[in-house]
Amino acid sequence: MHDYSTQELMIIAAARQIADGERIFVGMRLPITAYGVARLTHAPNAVGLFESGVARYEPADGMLYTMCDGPNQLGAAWTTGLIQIMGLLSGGRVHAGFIGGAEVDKFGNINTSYIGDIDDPKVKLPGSGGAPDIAAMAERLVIIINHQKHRLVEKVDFVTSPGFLDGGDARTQAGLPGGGPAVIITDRAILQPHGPNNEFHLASIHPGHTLEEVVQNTGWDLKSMPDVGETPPPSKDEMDALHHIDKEGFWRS
Amino acid sequence: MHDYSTQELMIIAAARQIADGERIFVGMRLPITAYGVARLTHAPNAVGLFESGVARYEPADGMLYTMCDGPNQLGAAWTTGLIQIMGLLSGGRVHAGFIGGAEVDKFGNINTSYIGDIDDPKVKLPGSGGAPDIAAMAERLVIIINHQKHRLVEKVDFVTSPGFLDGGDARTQAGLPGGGPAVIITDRAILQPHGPNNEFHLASIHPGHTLEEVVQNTGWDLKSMPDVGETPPPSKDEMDALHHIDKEGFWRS
Amino acid sequence: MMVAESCGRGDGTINHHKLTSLAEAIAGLVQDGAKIVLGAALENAVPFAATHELIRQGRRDLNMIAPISDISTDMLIGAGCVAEVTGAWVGNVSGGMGHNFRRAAENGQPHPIKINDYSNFTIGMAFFAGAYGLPYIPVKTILGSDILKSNKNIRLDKDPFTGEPVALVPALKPDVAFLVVQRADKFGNSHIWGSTGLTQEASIAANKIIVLADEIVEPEVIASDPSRVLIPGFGVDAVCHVPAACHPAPLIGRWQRDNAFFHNYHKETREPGDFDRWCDEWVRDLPDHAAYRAKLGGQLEELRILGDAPSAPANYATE
Amino acid sequence: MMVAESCGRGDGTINHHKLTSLAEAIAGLVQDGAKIVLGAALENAVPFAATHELIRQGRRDLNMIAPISDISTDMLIGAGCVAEVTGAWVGNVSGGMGHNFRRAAENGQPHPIKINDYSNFTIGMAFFAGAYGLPYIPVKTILGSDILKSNKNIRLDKDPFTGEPVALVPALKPDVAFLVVQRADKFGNSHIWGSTGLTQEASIAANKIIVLADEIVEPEVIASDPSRVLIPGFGVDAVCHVPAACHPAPLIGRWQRDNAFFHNYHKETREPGDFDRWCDEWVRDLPDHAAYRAKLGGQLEELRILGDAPSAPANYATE
Repeated sequence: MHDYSTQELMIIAAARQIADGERIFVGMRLPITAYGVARLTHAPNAVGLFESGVARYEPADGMLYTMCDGPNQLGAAWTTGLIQIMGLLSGGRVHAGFIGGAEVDKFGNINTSYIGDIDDPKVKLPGSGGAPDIAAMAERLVIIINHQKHRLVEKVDFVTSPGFLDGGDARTQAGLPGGGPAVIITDRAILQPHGPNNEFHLASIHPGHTLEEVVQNTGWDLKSMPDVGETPPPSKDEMDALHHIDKEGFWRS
Repeated sequence: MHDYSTQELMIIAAARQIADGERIFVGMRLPITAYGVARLTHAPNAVGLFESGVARYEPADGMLYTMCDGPNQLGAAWTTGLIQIMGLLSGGRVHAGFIGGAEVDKFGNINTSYIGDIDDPKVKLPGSGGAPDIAAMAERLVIIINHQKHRLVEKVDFVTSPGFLDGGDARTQAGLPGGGPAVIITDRAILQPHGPNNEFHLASIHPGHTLEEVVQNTGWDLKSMPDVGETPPPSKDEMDALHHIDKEGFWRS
Repeated sequence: MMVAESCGRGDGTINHHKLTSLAEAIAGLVQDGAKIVLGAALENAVPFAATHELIRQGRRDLNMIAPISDISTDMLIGAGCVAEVTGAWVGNVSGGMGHNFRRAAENGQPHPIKINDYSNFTIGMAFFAGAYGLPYIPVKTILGSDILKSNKNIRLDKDPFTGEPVALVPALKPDVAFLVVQRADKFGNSHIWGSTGLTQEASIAANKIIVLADEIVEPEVIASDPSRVLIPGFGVDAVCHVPAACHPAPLIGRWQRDNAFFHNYHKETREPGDFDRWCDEWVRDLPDHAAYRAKLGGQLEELRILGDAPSAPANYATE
Repeated sequence: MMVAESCGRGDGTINHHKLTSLAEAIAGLVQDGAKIVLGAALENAVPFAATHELIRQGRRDLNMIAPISDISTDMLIGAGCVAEVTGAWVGNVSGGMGHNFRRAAENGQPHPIKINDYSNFTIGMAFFAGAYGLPYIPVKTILGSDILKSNKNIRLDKDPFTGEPVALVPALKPDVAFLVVQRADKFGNSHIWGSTGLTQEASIAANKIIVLADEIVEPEVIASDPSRVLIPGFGVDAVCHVPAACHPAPLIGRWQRDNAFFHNYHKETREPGDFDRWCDEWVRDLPDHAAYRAKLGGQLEELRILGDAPSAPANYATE
């Protein structure tokens, strides 16, 4: 076994997606922890955005259950309205956003709305929140999801948040600005779009996992990028930063 | 002579256009004084709106040169943005607005933009400010202007702020909500729209002025309403309220 | 806020106080079938006290409009009050899915609901248009999403300037907006701070506004800082003094989030019968919010914010 | 605020202070031909210090964008800096017409200007669209006005939902916005209070933001009240400490309006030669705003607000 958990590896992988000075739609839980790690390591000037109307320079000091909790507002850079914060996104001023979902497909389209038929759904999921806006407008999108065959699917039942739609230039044809999904981080691997069709390919496999296992747990015929390798394990600096934030070891198991 | 000035009579006539509980776009100078008189007499619950982003229950305590001056903001009901205040207008939530102009025509259209040709104007006036928005959207518009032949004209050179446009139902045809101009208060008389054509007619003549004089100083063939009479002079209560506001007698001469 | 049709003369409400009980405000201002905004700040300042009172008074066929409603909408669905849900997200931020929402959407239990999907930004634009008299707003942030298929109100069109695709989001005008504020005076003037989500736009777009004030203060307190006023007091129809009206959601500087309460709700409402028991215990069997606070007792007191982190003063002096 | 194109990695400006002189800020950030917002609060907080510096540095062919600019735009026109005026009103609120504006529009002196007419609400919508990534906004408030004839950018169209007439106002994106704030920290975080006109929308719509701070304070002061932040500090490109940058316009809680100065400007700029003399005396012959303040001397001190009318505190404590 490693001296880090799978979730810790995912957090570190997510943190690496944030560059210094960027404005990021952070969300809660795993991504906000990744944002904290990035701030403490390579991205001390990253700004965290929260769609309820909050922007922060420093991650909150205190446990957050939601982005609206007091610790996320005390000492914030800005507490304002949703339009002001999400408008930055609409105005093309946001570098990246993190989102999860119940299903993602091979073109990075995400479903958080309906499993089955819209008019008679098998499962009614909670809905979109601001994810479609983030997926449409951020320079790039980072998708976090557990690697299971029913979650990484050939085609989502409902495109809540657009990736590359039907692949190729379909996203541009639909009138969408923003670079689209740049990476899918799972508990087994990292996937990235590759080739003119913008289909997600295997980019790296987490230490301890195998190609066969990853392919078997993917709902489409997953192809590998030419240089597929092992996901770089967390560095000591990265793990120190994470442990500084996660003092109680919430992500350790 | 009377125990009130012409300007004082105009202020009182304007104050009578404000009903209790109404939300009014007030503007500066004569209209804001009229608003003060209305508040102190028959309209204690009128709310004054200022397009820079101010709403007030009480008129300012202190001399105002502009709506943005400190005394208009101290103790205000709301200091906010232009969109929030003018949006009330756009949303159909404003009862009346006061505006002036360089020219008004027989259908109550107002010009504060160009005298002469747009591309080679004889006089370039300062422009519209928020007057078009007020004229378009307020339930009714009160126009204040000096009664001179070159100011009350057959047809304005440029419709900055729409009245009844070409008359009849032209205003409605243009897609305009809001009731349009309800009254023109001049230093000689009061005019109101009358008949299906919505042309402004003489409604009352100020004490000391004559029909002949009013007609001669109007740039269109001014017709009289059936019941044209004398503008009611200020009451003692009205004058007391005005003198309470205008302690230095600015409007007395 | 009053609509154009009610812009009659002499409503004369400004100098008359609007303080009333929440029960009276809802009885007087909320009809069956109404379009309701029950908090638009997302996960803080949710007017749960009004959620309870709507259930107690048995309102039916409501259209609940909000970007994100946490468990407020789920409770109203379970209690049979809701015909339509208009918004971006319904669930339990702490616990996951909302069981009542799922039951209604998947099986029509306790009755079917119609869902009008929006994203957060597009419902923001719908409120903005409703507030400020714009017929619709053209947006790009919903392009490519199947929300354009599920919500027929949003229309795909071409930008007449460029020919590029745009989605036209029509104005939304709720009948009644409830909002929780930190402090208000008896005339409806109020102060709000912290993130506000769509509170301003949703309230101004609404026909009627009901303010739930954590504290009632003298008018001078509100007037000392007119830039902290989010919605104008002259548009407010009722002011209700309801401390901790937000519970279990937080209110900045006043109340912490009661995360355990959200978790318990999730566990205790898994089956329809479970929800009915929960709802009897926490809503129907209690006469009002004061009884709810009394039932919470020490659990609520532990959430009360006692610390002080004051804003730097702003000076409005004129000379 | 940075545009999408400048959204590169590693700009890393947040933890580096942005304090600079106004001369340096303008030299570095304002090009000839730029689209400039010089204050968007209407008649308060007008950044006259920046007006002067643009004249001193001899900027040319500017497009001045503002709802109402008082005499700021008139000065720039007289000094030959302006090619276009985009807005709703240009003049002298205290004195009447702006002589330079009239001369330029009527006789092409000192040179012709192009005028892009808007009403206050429509320019507000143009900034709103520019700020928040909307291609255009459909409005009704400009219907029937000949502004639809004089400004070809605004397009008359039909509401596709109802067939009713609407005017489509396209987004406006200025190159640089200047704004005056009561206090800022060295990173560009700031507090503004009192009415703000279109300050927020115009600044966020702009590519670059230059803040003129009446006072520089510790970051903790701004962070004590994040709801009083109007534009985010992370979007600000330069912070200049310029007390009374607004003179002769007022700044709430700081400076009264210098009405006599506006009147004198009106009298003393009646003829082109008059304006040149005025401009030499008050702008060109002075090295910077400190010299302008020194020249005003006691006249400025009389306008300084010494009283105290503080806002009631807001508490942001979390427990």
